Amino acid sequence: MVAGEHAPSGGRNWIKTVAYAGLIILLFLLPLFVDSVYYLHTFIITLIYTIAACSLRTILISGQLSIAHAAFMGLGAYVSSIFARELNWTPWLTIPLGGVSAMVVGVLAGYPLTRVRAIYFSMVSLFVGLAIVALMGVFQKYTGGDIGLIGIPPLPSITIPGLPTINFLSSKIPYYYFFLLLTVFCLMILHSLENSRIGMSWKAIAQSYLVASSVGINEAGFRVLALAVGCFFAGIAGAGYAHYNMVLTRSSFGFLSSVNLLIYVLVGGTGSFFGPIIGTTVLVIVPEIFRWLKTFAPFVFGGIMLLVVFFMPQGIAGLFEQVKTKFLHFQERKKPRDVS
Amino acid sequence: MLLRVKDLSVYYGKAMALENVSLEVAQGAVVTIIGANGAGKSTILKVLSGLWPSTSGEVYFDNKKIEGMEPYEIVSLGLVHIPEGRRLFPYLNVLENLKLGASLRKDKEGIKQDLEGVFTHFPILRDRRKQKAGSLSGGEQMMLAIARGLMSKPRLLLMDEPTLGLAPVMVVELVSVIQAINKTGVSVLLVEQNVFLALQVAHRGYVLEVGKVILEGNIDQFRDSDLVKRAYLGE
Amino acid sequence: MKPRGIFAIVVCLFGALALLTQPCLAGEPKTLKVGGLFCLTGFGSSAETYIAQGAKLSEEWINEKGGLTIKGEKYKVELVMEDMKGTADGAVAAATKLVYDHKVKIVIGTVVPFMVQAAGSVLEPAKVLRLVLYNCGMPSEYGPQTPYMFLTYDSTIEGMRAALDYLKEAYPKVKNVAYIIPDDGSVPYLDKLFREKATSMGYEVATVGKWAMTTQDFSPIITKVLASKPEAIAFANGWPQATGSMLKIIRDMGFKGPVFGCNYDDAYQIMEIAGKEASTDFFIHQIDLDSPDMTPMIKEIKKRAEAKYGKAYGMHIWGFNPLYELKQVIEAAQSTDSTVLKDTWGKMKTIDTVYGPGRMGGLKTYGINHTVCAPCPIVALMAGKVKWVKWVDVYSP
Amino acid sequence: MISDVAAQTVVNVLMLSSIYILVALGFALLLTVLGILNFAHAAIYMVGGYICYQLAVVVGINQWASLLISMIAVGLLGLFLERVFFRPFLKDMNRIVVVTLALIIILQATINVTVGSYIRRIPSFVPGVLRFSGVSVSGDRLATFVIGGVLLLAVILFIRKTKTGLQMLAISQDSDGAALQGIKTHRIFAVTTAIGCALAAVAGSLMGAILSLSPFMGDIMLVKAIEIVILAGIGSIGGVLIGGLILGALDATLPLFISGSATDLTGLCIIIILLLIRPQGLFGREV
Repeated sequence: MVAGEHAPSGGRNWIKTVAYAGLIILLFLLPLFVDSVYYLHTFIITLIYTIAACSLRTILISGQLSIAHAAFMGLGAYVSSIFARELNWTPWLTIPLGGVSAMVVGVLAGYPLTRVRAIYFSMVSLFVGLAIVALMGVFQKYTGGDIGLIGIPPLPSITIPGLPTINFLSSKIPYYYFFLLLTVFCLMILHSLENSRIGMSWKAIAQSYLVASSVGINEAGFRVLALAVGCFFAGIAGAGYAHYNMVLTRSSFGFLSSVNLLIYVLVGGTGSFFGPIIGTTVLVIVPEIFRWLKTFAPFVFGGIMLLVVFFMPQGIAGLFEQVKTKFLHFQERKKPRDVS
Repeated sequence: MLLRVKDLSVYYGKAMALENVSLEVAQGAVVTIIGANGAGKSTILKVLSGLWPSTSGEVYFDNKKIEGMEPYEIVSLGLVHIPEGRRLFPYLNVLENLKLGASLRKDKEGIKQDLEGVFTHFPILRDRRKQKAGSLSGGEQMMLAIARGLMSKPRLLLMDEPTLGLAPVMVVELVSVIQAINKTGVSVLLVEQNVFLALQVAHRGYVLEVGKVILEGNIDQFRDSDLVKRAYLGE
Repeated sequence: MKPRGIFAIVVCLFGALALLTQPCLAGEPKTLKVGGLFCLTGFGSSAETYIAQGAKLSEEWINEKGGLTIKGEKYKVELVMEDMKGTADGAVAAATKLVYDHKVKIVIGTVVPFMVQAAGSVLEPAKVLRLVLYNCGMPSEYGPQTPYMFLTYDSTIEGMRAALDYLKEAYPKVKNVAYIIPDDGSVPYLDKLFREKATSMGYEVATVGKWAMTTQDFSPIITKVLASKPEAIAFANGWPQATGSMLKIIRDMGFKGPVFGCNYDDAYQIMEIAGKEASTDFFIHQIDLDSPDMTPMIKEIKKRAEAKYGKAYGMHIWGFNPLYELKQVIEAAQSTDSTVLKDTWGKMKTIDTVYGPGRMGGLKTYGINHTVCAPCPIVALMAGKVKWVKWVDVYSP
Repeated sequence: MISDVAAQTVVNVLMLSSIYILVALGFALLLTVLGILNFAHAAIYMVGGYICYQLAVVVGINQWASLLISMIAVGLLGLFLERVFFRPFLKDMNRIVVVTLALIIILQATINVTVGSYIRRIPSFVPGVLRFSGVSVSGDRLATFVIGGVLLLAVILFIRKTKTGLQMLAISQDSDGAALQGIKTHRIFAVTTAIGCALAAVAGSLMGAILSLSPFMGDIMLVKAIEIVILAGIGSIGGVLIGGLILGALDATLPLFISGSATDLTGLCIIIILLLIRPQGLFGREV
């Protein structure tokens, strides 16, 4: 439940910077190697869920295991598409609006939710998520109910003087870059938040809310703040998804979807900022590779989960830490049993 | 020797909790481990009772290697641990708590007798036997915790900070309780921050500091030790 | 932070993917790839697994008959199926895979209405000919904005019309009908059409019972519907779990009148779920594989299904039908281009279906004449037995 | 007329509540004693239903006997699950969440691949319908009502009156403290999981007769079970009765007044409000 603490960064900062830059450049060059629209689609979905999973982890590091995150994603998606569809607002405006509305609902739900902690928080959040999805069913006139909402406008084309017009309908490559930029942007904010004073307060609350309160951290305020930030980015991810997918169904945001996001985070590892990124990448892309297994395909997904649980106690991201510890401190092969 | 601990080390991940701790408890003795908060006193007891694994070292109880055994196996040998904070079952009544102390025993008659014995020892528990353990006062809870430990027919009783949260008048009573228990032939390993109590009841002592034994000896030596005086008696 | 290891893995992963995503080799020149979109796992898989089997049978049937002849050249049909995993996301992914990875221009499938829309969002812009098996009658699902979508067989609206026609004939005394419908967003459209048709036939609509998609126990909704004292009850849509459970509860609560299901559903499955006791005076849009009144094609499919899968189901026939129709369209158009096929099919007046001769219609009902209206079979559950009733001719203008 | 509807609704509430209680009972037991949210409960429930179906319909042995065998078989499965999948991770909530979710996926896929996704139903355990003055109850529902009540009572008595039960309670309150009393915690965990899974199997078999069987039948029931257990309060087995009655009452009466999706929303809002007033649930011990 408690997200791990940050290991102090050593003097290898330049390596880190180079590696970050390299990775991002690689991701930018990816469409040159991939000419399958289908794989590009998979990458785009991965990027969208990466934003959602990372924002879920932001809530998680404040000690709140939310099982409503997909619902907030859906909220952003529906708000953005309804405004774009019914009022003809431009998606450039409705996507942030989707994020803001998810944030507002997150805050509204968050204040009463600060009354409950740990597993009770998870459970009430589960019901909040279900209620949001039920709400989408009630306003069928705007959301299309279970059948779904279509006719969501795509992102409008961008004209930059001197360059050819970027038309989002022409291929998936503009979308890929849009989501890559969006992901990098969102993750940078989330990352700096986590390493700021606010992030430290979140982690302190997660460790012990009593201790945190005793040193003057406003527990309720920070918890709501974590929810607000997490829901905002979930809303952004959802809204982006809506304008990419151009069709929405409320069943995409239900209990099982929220649980899926949670799986991405937990399998990736909650201890590291990279956990959800790795988890989402592995759990979205690997099952797609094994699509040909048809009815046997779920075994791949379940298998990865079990593999991680049995061999990587801290998630996939924790594996690196584990390996490092093994090499550096091989004298302590016997780890103490975990006792809370 | 009833209990022999040899070169016990415990690590949590990279952090050291105990390093090469050796100690002994003789049959019938009251031995105390004193040390500041976080010195690793509780860790020793947790390793002894099987709650925590050790990183290295050996533990012999009655010449049997108990390291790596399950907690219930250790209890069945007669090594009983009364944990820090008592760890009663707050939503069960006193009688049920006591019965749970005898979980491993099959002799119904013996249990009945011991229950009577415990009640004569601690008459207050008889009056409260239908009351939830969580609703007892601190002193009563301590009584119950000790009584529950006695129900397991211990040969060695490990007591972790029994004075924690007790009124001073109860601390005095605790001394006589421990002495009375010891008189019935039960050895006691007492972990304490309250050095006054420890010095009053123990025959032998160890001083633990940051995971290492820095002093050991008979309790008389302790009373005279400058180190103990300075560090724990504030003289 | 432990960046190096992570980066190494991510880089390797993306590298491996880049290799994997090299374009697939084009298939043999004389193969026509047809995509199949079905839920093989997750929601909807209970029916669609068998529909997919039926589609597979039709592929084999066409190839056995020598494939398709286009401008003197023989083509074999290859059915590439992708699993939609019971979610809208899965439907989009599967459709993308079919269109851009397998490069198909024709797709059979999607049955559950929300997947029709989700898959359509990929297939329509790519100008992929879509042979859909079912829809709810929502304008957003199917209409002028979906020019590449063809409804290959009678759907809810046709089933509803057939049911009411048959009700008039078999139970002339019935004056009012209650209507039970899943609250999935299609209510306003179906409700309007149902009321129009029912009132035009002189019926009174007693109540409309809407049930939430998460309903486990239908007793409350049935209690409510029965309180309005209807003489007959119709189910708009639903899947066997819901229809069977509702039928059982209706009979348990002592309702004796006729009950209708408007959607194409497996009567045997419904009987299994409702139980033999409750399975009486129930009518549904379905074929009876054992009846001698079946078309020769259905009898043939039954034989093939039994040979291949051990047992034949109504869903097999349903899944067989789209390719059967497609064969005629391709041979009429003498082309495999989806736009040519669409135009040719749009101009056809009649088309043969496995259920008998079909007519193209739907312009007035849906706004597009891409609906194949074929005879609508009605099967009854009577005293715990599946009983063949008759073919009802329906036509959606 | 209205009184008929009211009477029938009272019966509906009782029957639906007993269904919910039966499903939630094993879930509550595992949550109380092992302290884990066993998300796989509903998948185990589904497996129990399928085993009963295979025995009763495909093999063709007596239905009640198949129910019993299914109970035992799933109980044994529970022992296996506890040993392999739960025990190593009991103290780590993150990993137990992932394990139980992985189990759902694997169990569903296994049934989908082996038995197939064709919807089935176990024939009625108690055929026939009981009618009295405008109110009707099917035999199966009545049986569920009785069995659910008896099992709830049996579980409560077992916990309150037996030594094992007392030890379960002790573990649920302080598992380390219990271990120090010489309680064989792992054995109690194993017994609890076996009982919990056996209860799931009974529920699955009866639901297989009342509703239907499909590999995904547990998805909604899981949410219902969570709702009940949280309403009741973590650590309370007796509270399942009240939680089940509340949820049953909501689900069986709301559709009379509100139709369609709004039913879900209203029910959820009521539950959320109840939980915000009493976060620990109606009979829970702590927040």
